[in-house]
Amino acid sequence: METMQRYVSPVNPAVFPHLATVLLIIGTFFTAWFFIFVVSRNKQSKESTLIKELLISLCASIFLGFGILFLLLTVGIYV
Amino acid sequence: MNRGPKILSNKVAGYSSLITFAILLIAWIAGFSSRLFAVIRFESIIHEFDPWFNYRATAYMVQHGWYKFLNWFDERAWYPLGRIVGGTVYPGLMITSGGIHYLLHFLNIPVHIRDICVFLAPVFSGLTAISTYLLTKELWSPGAGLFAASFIAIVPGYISRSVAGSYDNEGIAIFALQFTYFLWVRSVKTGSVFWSAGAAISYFYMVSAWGGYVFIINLIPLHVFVLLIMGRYSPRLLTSYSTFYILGLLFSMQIPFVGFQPIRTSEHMAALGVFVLLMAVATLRHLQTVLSRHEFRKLFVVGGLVAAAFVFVAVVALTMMGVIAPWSGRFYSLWDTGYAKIHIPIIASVSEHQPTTWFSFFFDLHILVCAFPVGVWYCIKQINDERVFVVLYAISAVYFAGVMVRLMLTLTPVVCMLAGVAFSGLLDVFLQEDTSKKFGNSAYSVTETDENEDPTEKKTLYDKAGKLKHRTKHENNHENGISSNLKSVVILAILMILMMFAVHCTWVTSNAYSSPSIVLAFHNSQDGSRNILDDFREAYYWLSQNTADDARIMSWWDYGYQIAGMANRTTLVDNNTWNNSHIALVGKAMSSSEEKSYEIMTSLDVDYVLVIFGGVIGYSGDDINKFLWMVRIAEGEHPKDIKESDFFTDRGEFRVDAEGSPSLLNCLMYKLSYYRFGELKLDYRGPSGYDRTRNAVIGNKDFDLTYLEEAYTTEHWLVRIYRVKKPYEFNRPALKANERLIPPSNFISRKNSKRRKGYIRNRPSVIKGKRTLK
Amino acid sequence: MVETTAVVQKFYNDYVQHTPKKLKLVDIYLGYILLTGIIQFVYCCLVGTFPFNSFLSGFISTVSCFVLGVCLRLQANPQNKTVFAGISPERGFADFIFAHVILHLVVMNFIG
Amino acid sequence: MNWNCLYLAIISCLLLLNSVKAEIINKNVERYLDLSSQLVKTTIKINAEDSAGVPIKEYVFTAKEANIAYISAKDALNNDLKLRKEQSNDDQRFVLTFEKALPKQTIQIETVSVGNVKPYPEEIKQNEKQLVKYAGLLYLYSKYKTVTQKTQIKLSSSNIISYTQVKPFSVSSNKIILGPYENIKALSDEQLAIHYENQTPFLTVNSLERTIEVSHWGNIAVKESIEMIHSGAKLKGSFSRYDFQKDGRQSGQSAVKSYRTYLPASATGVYYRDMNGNISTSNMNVQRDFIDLELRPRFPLFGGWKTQYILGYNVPSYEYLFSAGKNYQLKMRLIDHVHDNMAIDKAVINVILPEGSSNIELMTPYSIKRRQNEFIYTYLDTTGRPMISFSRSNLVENHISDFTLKYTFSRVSLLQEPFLLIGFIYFIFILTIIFLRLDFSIVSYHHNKSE
Repeated sequence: METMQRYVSPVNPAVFPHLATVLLIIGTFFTAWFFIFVVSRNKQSKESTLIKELLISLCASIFLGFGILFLLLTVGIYV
Repeated sequence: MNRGPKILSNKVAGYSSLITFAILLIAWIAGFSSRLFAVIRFESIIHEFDPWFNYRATAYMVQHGWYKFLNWFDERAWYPLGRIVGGTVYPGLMITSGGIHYLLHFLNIPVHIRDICVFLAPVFSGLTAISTYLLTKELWSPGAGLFAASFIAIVPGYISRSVAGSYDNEGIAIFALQFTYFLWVRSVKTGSVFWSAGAAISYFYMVSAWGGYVFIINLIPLHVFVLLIMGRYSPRLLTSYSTFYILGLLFSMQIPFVGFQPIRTSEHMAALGVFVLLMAVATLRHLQTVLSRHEFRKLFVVGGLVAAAFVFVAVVALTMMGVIAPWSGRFYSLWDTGYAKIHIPIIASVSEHQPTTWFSFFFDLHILVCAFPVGVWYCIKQINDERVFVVLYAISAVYFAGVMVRLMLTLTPVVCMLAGVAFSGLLDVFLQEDTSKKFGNSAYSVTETDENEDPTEKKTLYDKAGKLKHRTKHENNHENGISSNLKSVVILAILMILMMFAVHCTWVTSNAYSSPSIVLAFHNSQDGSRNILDDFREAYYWLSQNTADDARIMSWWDYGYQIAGMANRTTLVDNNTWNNSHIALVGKAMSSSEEKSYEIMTSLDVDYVLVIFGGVIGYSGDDINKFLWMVRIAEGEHPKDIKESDFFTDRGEFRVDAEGSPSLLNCLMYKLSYYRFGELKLDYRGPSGYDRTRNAVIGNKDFDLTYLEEAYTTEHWLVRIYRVKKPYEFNRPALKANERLIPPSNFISRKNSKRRKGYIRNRPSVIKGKRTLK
Repeated sequence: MVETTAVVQKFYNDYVQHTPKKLKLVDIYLGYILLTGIIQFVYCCLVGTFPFNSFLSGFISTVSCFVLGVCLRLQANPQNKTVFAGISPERGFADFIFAHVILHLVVMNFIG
Repeated sequence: MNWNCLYLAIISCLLLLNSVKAEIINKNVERYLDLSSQLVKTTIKINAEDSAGVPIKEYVFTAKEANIAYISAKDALNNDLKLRKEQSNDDQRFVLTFEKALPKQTIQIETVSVGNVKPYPEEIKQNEKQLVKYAGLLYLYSKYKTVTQKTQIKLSSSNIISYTQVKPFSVSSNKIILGPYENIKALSDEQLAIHYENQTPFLTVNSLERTIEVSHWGNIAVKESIEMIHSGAKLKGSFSRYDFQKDGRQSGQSAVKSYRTYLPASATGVYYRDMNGNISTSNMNVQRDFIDLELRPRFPLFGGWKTQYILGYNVPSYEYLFSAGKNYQLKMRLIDHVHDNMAIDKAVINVILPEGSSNIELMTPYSIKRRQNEFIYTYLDTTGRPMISFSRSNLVENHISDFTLKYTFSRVSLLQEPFLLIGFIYFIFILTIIFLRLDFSIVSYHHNKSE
């Protein structure tokens, strides 16, 4: 018992809301980019843009994923 | 947006679809969040009356499974009759939320079913906005569609039925309605069997969700009929209508509550008639293409006459034979507004079945009510098949909304659509640019809607509108045609109007439609603090905790669903109102004297009686104010025992003070409401027994209850619960029956009631309570 | 009377000569459905409609088969090509199949 | 060696027992009975002496009272003594073992028992006072002789209807002093009955389910769902709101309008609700080292009335969770304060650990009944969270103490939830990409062919 330290959250709970907002905004931005990119791409050039699409969507999903996680933590759903 | 004409066209498509997407999303979010006032101010709770039943049924379904729900015989309602719930509800609502619940739990998201029920309507309002967008897009243009979507997201007329917690059929039905219409219009446009089959499926969902599906099944045939009359027949019409009708007919009969009605009742006959007519027309047309004119005419005259005569005779004969039921009473009341008042007091007693006032049109729709005729005019001016539909929709919805407040709901979507058309048309004129017209149209109307949305979300964003004004002005400098000054003025005016609309919507929503009516809030006039009256839940929770599990509770039908939902106890009558005579029996028990009603209560095995009494806090929706309806309904079934005129004074007034009629002052409802109230002093200065709701000192202050005893009264006396004593528990008073009623001090028997006036010394200045409706 | 026969005669000749083979196939199908419908109707007149939902589902399925067949015929008819812009006969057939699938799913449910 | 030891031990035991029987006497006994609430709290000071001067190693304390929820014994230096319970046919025996065997021993025994103060009459009207009856023993029930003995009884009010009067005795307001009595035989069980007014809340928690959910994102959520009954005199006849409001002191004195619950000082996000939603009537006062929560049930609790509610709050993890590398230790109260002088019939405690915890080890301050461990599936769970569950019946305030739960948890699995979310969203994106590539499949194919 004496050797143990008090356990503190890896991220300070006070910054949860800010983190959620920022991450979600960035994620939304990437999603919008992805959206425009996909809608406005040429119908012929299907394969060449695939990598780019995947990359953009990966970025978007990483930001959105963490954003949603912190959003959940903010509203009191401690996963 | 403003990169100039050089950009690629698909880039433009990308941006415009992104903007469309964003606007629809914002409309969804704005609509969702403006419906959350009740949740934020109070809590996540089911509102009002009917939602409680829906919630209870949903919870039952979630707990016991779908098949058990279909066969659910609810012995806790309509004691001793019970109610077959599975066969008497539109299960669409329960299935929808049950499905969502199942899906979420499958994904390990343990959301309580109550929260799903509470937030279902706001979520569906977003779907409604999207289907409105689609429909308007089919009818007019994407820009108009975006306008319409934003309007419907925040318009009070729709919010009134879909705030968070108002878990009712209408919440999802409007979505189904709009979506069915969208698929129908699309199928008329293309003639595709696929779309009309989709329309039939969507119609099926609508049938499962709301009794208002009759509106669809009459409006679409009407559309077809009018198109036929206008000579706009085309094979597309045939394919779409015939597929829709026959599939829709079959689908609608799958709902147990609807059953065989679609082929038996007159409400549905118009659709069948139009189907037959359309078939006949199609055959004739086909023959026409094959045969020469002369030959055709012969066949047409003979065949047409024979067919018409045959159909007419068949329908009349079937109606006479009783195969086709005549129109139901509720349906009649749509045509003759006076019908309900005379024949069905129970329908008339519900406030939402009253005719709409002019004020409420403006209140619920605000500026849209003015823009709406403009939209109609635009549509008539450039008529085509779909626009015929929307015009018919508009006309019929206006009529129905005028008849019943409740049907304002069906009017709202079409008003939003046509107002969207009107605004889009206006902006088309005033925002024209030299660049490609179409792009300008969609992009700018898009901007407008976008800005228009913001105030609902956050009122602090007004400065954005300023930016917008600036931009439009700038753009207008390039204009030729109408002078740019005029244009900017008009655009400013339109923007102002839209802004006012958004403010009005928010205001109406927050003030008029966001009260759960179970929890009451009032503002203390002295210190401005907000107090919460939680008496309903206090009483219901008391019932659920401290009465026997099988206790039977008698109350007026308004509270049946709430008692069943919150207290989980057996009720005698509830908001389902399917059995008028049972309700009348309860009404009779409430309006007869204690002794007589005791007989009724023992015959019904009543254990507790629950009354709502607002006299202490001035709550106007209490049972004494509803009492005349009880009397009326009771009189309808028991005209010998109960007479409405007995409850009025000589001058035809309904009053609870000393001048009130003796049968009122001695009836059960009066006694239960005012038991020991006569001793209560609300003010130091005022008299004791002063009823704040009716502003009168009660007439019969000092009486005792023989057959009942007070079991519980809530903190503000809002709900009073009495226990019915068992026969061995009370000593029958030795007095004779006529002496047993303790008369009010100035009581005079009815025989010499004319002399009564002489006895009153100081007539109270306040005369009577409002005869308010529910 | 003679006139009518002449009309019918002409009608028949026209039909045989000018209608594409596909449409004739559909017409045969329609005729068959019509026959089924008539048999069902006669049956219900003679025997009665006792399991009402079974009768109803049978009869409605017949009617809707007929209606869908008519729709298919209209959409496949080359004369109507301008009316049904964007709907090829194949698309029409796909729709036809789709409508039939949902129709018969519901009929199965209803008949039992 | 071992055999010898055992042999010696047995012999010494026998010897001791022999000597105990013969020679221990209770030189002086002082009893303090606290009957001011629904519980009977007894403090007994015993000066035991061996008449022959043989050192006393063990002392047998016999409890005649039913429903003893809590017992503890201390010696003269205030050190806890070991208690060994022996069940005989109708009473409970506790064998106290001293660390040091001395010829004179001072023992202080505390017991708390439930349900021995009974309402009498059992049913009262709304405006009547609640009277209760205590039935106990006049003398300390002991297997040893007692030389002098004195009993002090504290009651809740000075309104004493009757009590067993054995001289000498004295009464001063709400205190009764019985004794001193002298030379009492062993195993004497004269009855003591006191009938008096007791208006303190007679609340019994029928069942308490306490769920503690640990999240490694820095939060511990506590949820207590409580069923409660007013176990005092039942309400007879009708309830009158008028009388209740007119003078709250006179009428409905036995009713419980509100009570206090103490929460940890760091508790946040407190909610108080039942199945119909929020109960809006509660007051929170933040004190320095605890939170004082005044709970008002929806309705005043009269005798026999029940209620149930859920109380929940969050506490930060650093208060209760300790870590060293992968090893974690949760140290929390097994039960917490519900109301003063509480009596809990049955408590179930569930501890939900984060997903992926293993090597779970539970240590409790007193014996509990383990239940089946389960897996709970909640937000973003795949394999489920382990739930440790145990129960205990008959608890009182003295049982509020810490349990310890050790487990191991690897820090990396904290990232499991966000990756699940990312994967899910990415999956949707990929579906979109694929869908857009497969667009216009059947129809356009036919269409193209036909054209």
